[in-house]
Amino acid sequence: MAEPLKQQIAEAFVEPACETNRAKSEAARKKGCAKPLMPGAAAGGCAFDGAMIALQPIVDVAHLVHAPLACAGNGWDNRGSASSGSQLYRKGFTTDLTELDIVMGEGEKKLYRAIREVIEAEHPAAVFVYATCVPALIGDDIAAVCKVAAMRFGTPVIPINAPGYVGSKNLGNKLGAAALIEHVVGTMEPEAPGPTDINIIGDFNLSGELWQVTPLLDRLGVRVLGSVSGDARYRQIAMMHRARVTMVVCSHAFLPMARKLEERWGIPYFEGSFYGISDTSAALRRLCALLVERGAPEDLLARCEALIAEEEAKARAALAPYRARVEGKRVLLYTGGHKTWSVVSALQELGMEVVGTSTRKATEEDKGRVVEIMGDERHMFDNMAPREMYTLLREARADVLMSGGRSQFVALKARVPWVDVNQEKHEPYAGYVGMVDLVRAIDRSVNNPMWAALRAPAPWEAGAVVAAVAPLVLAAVPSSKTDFEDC
Amino acid sequence: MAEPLKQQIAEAFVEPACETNRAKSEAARKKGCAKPLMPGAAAGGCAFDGAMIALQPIVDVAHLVHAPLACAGNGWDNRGSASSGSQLYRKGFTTDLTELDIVMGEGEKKLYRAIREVIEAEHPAAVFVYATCVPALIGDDIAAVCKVAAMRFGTPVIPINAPGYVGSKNLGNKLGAAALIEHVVGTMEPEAPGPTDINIIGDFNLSGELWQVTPLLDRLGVRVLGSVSGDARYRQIAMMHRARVTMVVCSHAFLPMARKLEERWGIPYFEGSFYGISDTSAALRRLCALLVERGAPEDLLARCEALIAEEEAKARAALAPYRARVEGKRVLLYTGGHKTWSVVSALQELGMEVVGTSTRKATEEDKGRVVEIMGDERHMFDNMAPREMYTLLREARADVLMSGGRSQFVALKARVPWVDVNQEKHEPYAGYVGMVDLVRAIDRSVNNPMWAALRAPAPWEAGAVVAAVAPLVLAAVPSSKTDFEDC
Amino acid sequence: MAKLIHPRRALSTNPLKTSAPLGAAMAYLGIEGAIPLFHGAQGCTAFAMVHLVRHFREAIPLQTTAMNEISAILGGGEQIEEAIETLRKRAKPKFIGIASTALVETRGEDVAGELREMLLRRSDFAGTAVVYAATPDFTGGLEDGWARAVEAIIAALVPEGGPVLPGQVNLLAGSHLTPADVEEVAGMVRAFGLAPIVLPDISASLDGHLSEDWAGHSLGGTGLADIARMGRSVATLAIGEAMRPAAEMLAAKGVPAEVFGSVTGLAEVDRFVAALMRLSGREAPAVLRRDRARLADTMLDTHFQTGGLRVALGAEPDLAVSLGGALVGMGAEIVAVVTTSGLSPAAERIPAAEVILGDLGDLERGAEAARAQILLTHSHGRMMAEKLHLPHVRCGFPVFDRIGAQDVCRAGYRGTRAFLYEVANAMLGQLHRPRPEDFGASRPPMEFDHAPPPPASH
Amino acid sequence: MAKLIHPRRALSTNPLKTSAPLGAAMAYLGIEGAIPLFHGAQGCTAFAMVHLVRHFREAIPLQTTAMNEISAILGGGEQIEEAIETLRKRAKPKFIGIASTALVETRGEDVAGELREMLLRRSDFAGTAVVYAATPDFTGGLEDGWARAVEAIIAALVPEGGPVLPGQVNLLAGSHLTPADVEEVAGMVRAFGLAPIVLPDISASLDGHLSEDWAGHSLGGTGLADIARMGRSVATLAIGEAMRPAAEMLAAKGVPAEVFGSVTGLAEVDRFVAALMRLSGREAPAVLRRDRARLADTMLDTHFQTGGLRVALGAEPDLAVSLGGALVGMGAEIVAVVTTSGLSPAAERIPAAEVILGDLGDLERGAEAARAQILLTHSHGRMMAEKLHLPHVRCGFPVFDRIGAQDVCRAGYRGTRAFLYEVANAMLGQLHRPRPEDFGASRPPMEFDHAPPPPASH
Repeated sequence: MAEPLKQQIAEAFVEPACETNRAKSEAARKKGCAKPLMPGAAAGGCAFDGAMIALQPIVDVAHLVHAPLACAGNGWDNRGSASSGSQLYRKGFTTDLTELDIVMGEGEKKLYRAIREVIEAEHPAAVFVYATCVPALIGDDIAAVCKVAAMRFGTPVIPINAPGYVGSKNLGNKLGAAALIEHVVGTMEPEAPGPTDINIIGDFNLSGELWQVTPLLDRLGVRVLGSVSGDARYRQIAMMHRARVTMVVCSHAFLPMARKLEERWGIPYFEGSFYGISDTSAALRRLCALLVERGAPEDLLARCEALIAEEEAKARAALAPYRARVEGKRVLLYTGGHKTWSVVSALQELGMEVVGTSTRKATEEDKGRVVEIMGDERHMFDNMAPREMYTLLREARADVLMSGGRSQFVALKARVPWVDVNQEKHEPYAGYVGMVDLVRAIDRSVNNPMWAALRAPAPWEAGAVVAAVAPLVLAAVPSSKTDFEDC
Repeated sequence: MAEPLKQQIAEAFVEPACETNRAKSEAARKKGCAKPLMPGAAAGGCAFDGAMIALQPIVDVAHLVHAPLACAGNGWDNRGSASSGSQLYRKGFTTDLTELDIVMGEGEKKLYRAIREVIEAEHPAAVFVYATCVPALIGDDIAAVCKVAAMRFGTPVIPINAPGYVGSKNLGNKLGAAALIEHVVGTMEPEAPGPTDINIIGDFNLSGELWQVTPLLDRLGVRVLGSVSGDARYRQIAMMHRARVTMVVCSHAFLPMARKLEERWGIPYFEGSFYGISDTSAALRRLCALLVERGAPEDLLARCEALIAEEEAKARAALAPYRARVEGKRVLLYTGGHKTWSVVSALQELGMEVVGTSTRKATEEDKGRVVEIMGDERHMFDNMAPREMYTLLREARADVLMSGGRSQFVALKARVPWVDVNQEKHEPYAGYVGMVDLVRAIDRSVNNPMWAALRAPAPWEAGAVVAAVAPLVLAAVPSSKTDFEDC
Repeated sequence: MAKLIHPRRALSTNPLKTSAPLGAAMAYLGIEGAIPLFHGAQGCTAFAMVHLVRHFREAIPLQTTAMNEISAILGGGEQIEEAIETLRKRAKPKFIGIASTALVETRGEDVAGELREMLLRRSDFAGTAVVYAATPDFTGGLEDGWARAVEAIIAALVPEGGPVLPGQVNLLAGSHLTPADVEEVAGMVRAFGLAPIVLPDISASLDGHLSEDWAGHSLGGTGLADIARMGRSVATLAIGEAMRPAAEMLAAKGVPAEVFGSVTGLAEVDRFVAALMRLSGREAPAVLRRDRARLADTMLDTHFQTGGLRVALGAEPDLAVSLGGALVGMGAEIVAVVTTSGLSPAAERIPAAEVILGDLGDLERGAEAARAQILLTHSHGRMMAEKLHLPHVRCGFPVFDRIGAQDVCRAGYRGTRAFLYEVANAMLGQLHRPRPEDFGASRPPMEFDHAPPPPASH
Repeated sequence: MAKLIHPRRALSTNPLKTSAPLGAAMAYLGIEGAIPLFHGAQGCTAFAMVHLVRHFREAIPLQTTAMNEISAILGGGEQIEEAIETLRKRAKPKFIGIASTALVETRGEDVAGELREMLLRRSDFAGTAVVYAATPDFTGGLEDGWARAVEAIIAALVPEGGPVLPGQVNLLAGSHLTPADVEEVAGMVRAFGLAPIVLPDISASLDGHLSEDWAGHSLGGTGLADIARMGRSVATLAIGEAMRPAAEMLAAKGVPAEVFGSVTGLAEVDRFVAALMRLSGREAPAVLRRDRARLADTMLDTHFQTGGLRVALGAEPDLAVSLGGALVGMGAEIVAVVTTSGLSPAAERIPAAEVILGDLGDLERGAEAARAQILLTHSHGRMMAEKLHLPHVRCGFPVFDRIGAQDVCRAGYRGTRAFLYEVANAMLGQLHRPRPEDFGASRPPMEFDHAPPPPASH
């Protein structure tokens, strides 16, 4: 592994701003967050995957994967980040390294030519070049190629050095964000930076979730200047250093980036969430408070409160009709971070019972909050093996699983409703309106009559009963010569 | 049957302008054209069907069928007349007479209310009310209802009195056209009648055929004022009396209408066809000549010739590449009237051989023309029973059948290509460009490799041969221990 | 129980209904060597034939008694006799099924009586079975005509019962079943070792197959000898509420009957399978168990699309019950439904609050008002689908703007599975990418957009 | 013979190809009680798993040796051993199929040798069959990986032949066959009284079925005992050119083999049926004859849409030969075609003048230039279909934006019939009503238009 990459990785692991890390002892902290992977029992994406997830939603950039086919071929066009502008980010570009390229050591040359070709064909705002395992192994100097290409072709060419084998998806998120800080942020200036310009980091605008929130910001006069990476343009990354406040949305992995923005350009940041009514309100409050601290007009606070009052009332009114339909339903939550803690209180408010929550990826603070909301620790668990979860659900110890796609089929195969609250979901659940959509989705799922049909025994199984609406059996009446019309 | 209808029918049968009729003796002429139908061996639509076919393509009219369900329910939305404007004509309106309506004698009242409802809902240019068998049998006075409704609602309401049992589709065409003359033509005046305004009668703009021709007319400065009924508006029918010339396209049934236009308003007419290159040219020539006779500028003739020369050259150039592909193919033509005679010469010009043509619906003049084109009468036949045609085709005595939809499956089931040249076809074949489209369709059909596959015997049939590209059979080689990689 | 709504209007806009005689003709075509014969004016037949040809894409041997001005007044007994004579001469049918039309029924002739007398007189017609069903266009629709034809066949051709033939089962197939549906359901019966007599069996005649010769009558269908044995079956299984009267006629001959309102949907097919297990005394075969496990999986995969789906449905009662029921069972809501005929109790069993006995015009208004998301009806619905931007799953009769309607199977475990895929994929085919407008959000300032530079020179 | 075009460019835009290890994993999943294991970094497995899950909508038991910075340099023998140990403990698989990735093959380790030695040493692993295929991502695509896996299975698990087992036939199923295809083809073999051993049999594992329990390995698939008997079959029928090397391996063990480039299309299925007649010495059963007659009729009904149809096709070689061949046999023209791998002779047999070994970017350019009217490729093609306004028939892998890809059957008489309907209906779904503009015609003067009056008062 090249030296600079090693350094970057080490840096990513030593993360003072990471709340998990802060809670650790000095010694534990030095070991970093990486867990050793167990062959035959590992799950989850690699660092390259993480880098792609973080950056690929930047819409006007050509994302070029320097790799044999699998990395791009198996990995492109698989997420639902929405764009209001360029669709370039949805295209999959790769150098498709072949055996010949590798044997002949043609990797760097091919990359250089591919950069030229993609610039000529697409005129992108920039080219992001993703390093992967094989080029790293054969020692391609991607940074050097990018540098030469950028000079030669007059287009920014940014090396994203996160080959898969160096670590997890989470690490890849960090390495991707680090590349932005190193190569992009601060390279352009906005026309008219304003006192209410902000950065939003860690929202991917999945199915348009960002747009469930930006109308609220619009009404407050708050402008999203920089974004990583929902519906973001390259220029927005380049101008991030001029925002007044950074909000990190539901993502520990992006904290280092926010910290760098604070260190280098003095931009304060906070972590917040747009999932759930109270978290959305809290995020808006915090945002406005920080903006006022940084010079925005004082009345922003009052306007924010008015907006919150209005929107919360609207949302609660919209939620009311669903109470009777979801009340008493038992929810099993299985997802990382505070993404779903955010909705727990909202679900409880509607009379739903959260019977269990995973604490994977959760910080101590997260855990504390769960205890606070749920009363005790009994319902917290760390990882749950698929078979174990299947058994729990098959025994009907929960009415619905809310999780990411990975456990989808555990629930479905156990004949239990499943609501997607992760990155692959097809509905946006952010902000006040999103909360209503989420509850509507839960209602639609748990009250589908299909579940009862699926759980009923097959005709050949023990316990199969004659259906409630049995077909009428006409007794044979050979003696009664009913007078049927005889043509 | 009401007296006025009887009279109309009689009038329709006594048709001096009909060329078939002209050729008959006085006595034969008085018997009319109706053939007695044989129960169990009758085919074809009824008078109501014919009236609908003639008038339904008038686009901005509400076509209201006064009948039990079958007449409209089984008969609407089944033809491909195209509109450049209103889509109202594609809607099916009916009084849907029920047993109760009939028993209670509510037919007239229901019709009146239906007229009101359709006017209120659709604001049509006019309502055409079609009489059918049941109301005729129970004695509904449709004409009276229409009259009252028209006065009351301020919208023209035209009775089309052609109940199914009075006769054939052909008769219905005539009765429909007669209703236009009686109730519509002459009721409105064009803003600026011109010396090159014409009527086109009998083209239904199927799949846009009219539009294959109107660009030619546009280039000559000829305007289609009146049209029955392709892409026609009600106003165009009402203004027909101001045209200078009427062209009757491929339709004996519409001759009475043209004759009435001549008798009442002095508009000369001619029969012509836009199928085939030479017929298209002939029609344009005749049209321009008649217009000049009626006062159009003399130079129209020269411009017409120039246009014809240019378009014919273009068409022949476009046809040339198909010669090799269709040359020598034997065509069986099965359709009525001169619709297809028009294309015979064009097909022959491309080296195709017309091995037979039906003379159903053909006039003596038509027949004479066939003899002229084809050399003798040997290839003419009147009707051909499906089984007979099947046998002929199954024995491969023709390479392609060109006909209407009725014989489609005779050809297909005999594994012989079929080209639709009738009203249900999905491609327009009119004018010069249409001729190229037709030949392209023939090429596509006769040269489809599917036919050979279909005619080849099944694996279990006698004569089944091993396919040309047989799969490689590897001999079993138990002794030669080929050294396969063993991993 | 749905509330039946009879719209108070005189005008029908864009008919949903197809006429009863056409339904009878379709049922008759499910008999071997059959020619359906319309007793009416030539036009009725021509319209029906075009309709049938467009749907099945087959030559349809449908004939007419060709009533004219005179016979329409004086009665058409002679026309029938002449028609039978002609048909026998030309096409040698084994079976002629007569369906009356409005023209004849308006006069109220005793056609059935005349026919009986004529057949007695014309012993030379003995080689051809002739059946008559009263199917005036002004009463009911296709489904009713089909049912009347089946009843007429049973009345005329099934003698009183005799010794029971073990394993023989009558399968009365409703008009809402496609040829592929009939084949699937009959296949399920056979899978239990039972021998079904399917009446009518359009799976053998209207399935779309290329034969080696031309015939002027149906090729395939229920054999007359089989029909004659129906009184001796172990049981009658009737698919569709419209088949109930026919099932009752067979019950009167000694054959116990069960009516299945639907064989689409997991629970509905389970009920049918349970009956087959009872009748046969056998366990369900492995292939059926596998089919059920696959359907269950399909339900899991498709319920994301069907859950909460707002459906507009225009279909005859039995079809509406079958497809509507299957979708409601998957969490969909039938927000607008129009059916054709209130004669059948099935109309009230369509799973919706209100059912309109009306036309596509009613359905269009209802679908728009209720913000339906998908349309299920026959091909004539394509104009409203286009106008309301709804995906359109074609079902019922006629389907003329797609090919292979006769091969679409929505019955049994396998058919239900295909149907759920069809509906889910119709919805997936509509999905558009989210746009800021959808949320009332604005686009980022133009300033942020990248203006492509002129191509770099190198 | 098509001319193979290798585009001269460094950039691949919108990959058509799926990686070879994924293909191997898919093949391994067709073995009973199997867990595929990628020898590579964790990410390779995660990507492949997501891909497989999105297509099949099933939990996929795919595991990884989880190579890291250190093992990537030092070699991963230990990783494999540890992975097998863990998998055996946790999921009790009967079979572990290892596929290598680019990461491992770049170093060029002798994994096969190490594995052989390790398995000898670890006799406690004996209850689990372990197979290894070299499938570097940088060579070939899914089809090649699948083929290598099948070859590895045969090499490792099929002993030398013995006495022939009458009626037993090997059916080598190519990667281009869906589970439904495999079921259809195997059903045809069974219809002749033959007993096929299908390798691999994804119709029993990836068909989408709901089972009664959770398993960490494949449920269903080819049994290991069956595989062990493959050397004693009467014959091998290989579907797809990519299965030829595997067929040759079995031929070397004494089993004569036939390779069928395609089982889609009338002539192609006829050829397969003829082989079954020869092998079984039986006549074709009635149901198959009926299926053929139906297909013939479907050809008649659909040729109006397929004749002259300009097709853009993006698929792996065997799939391109199958679907492209069937369409060309129906009068269509493949005007733009891209395939993934030139390793198979099938690439040259795709019925087109030129075949590009490229990506969807190439296909998009080609389709636009050649004015294609329809697109056949996997789900990633949807963007180009949208851009070029082409109807898009989804085929191959992955299909993630429609449900039920595993249940789409395009093989055999029945599958071909469904495929032709699918293509014809895709075209019919596109038809727009003719407009005057289409012909360069003008609209009638406004003067003729009816201006609706205000509603009449009454």
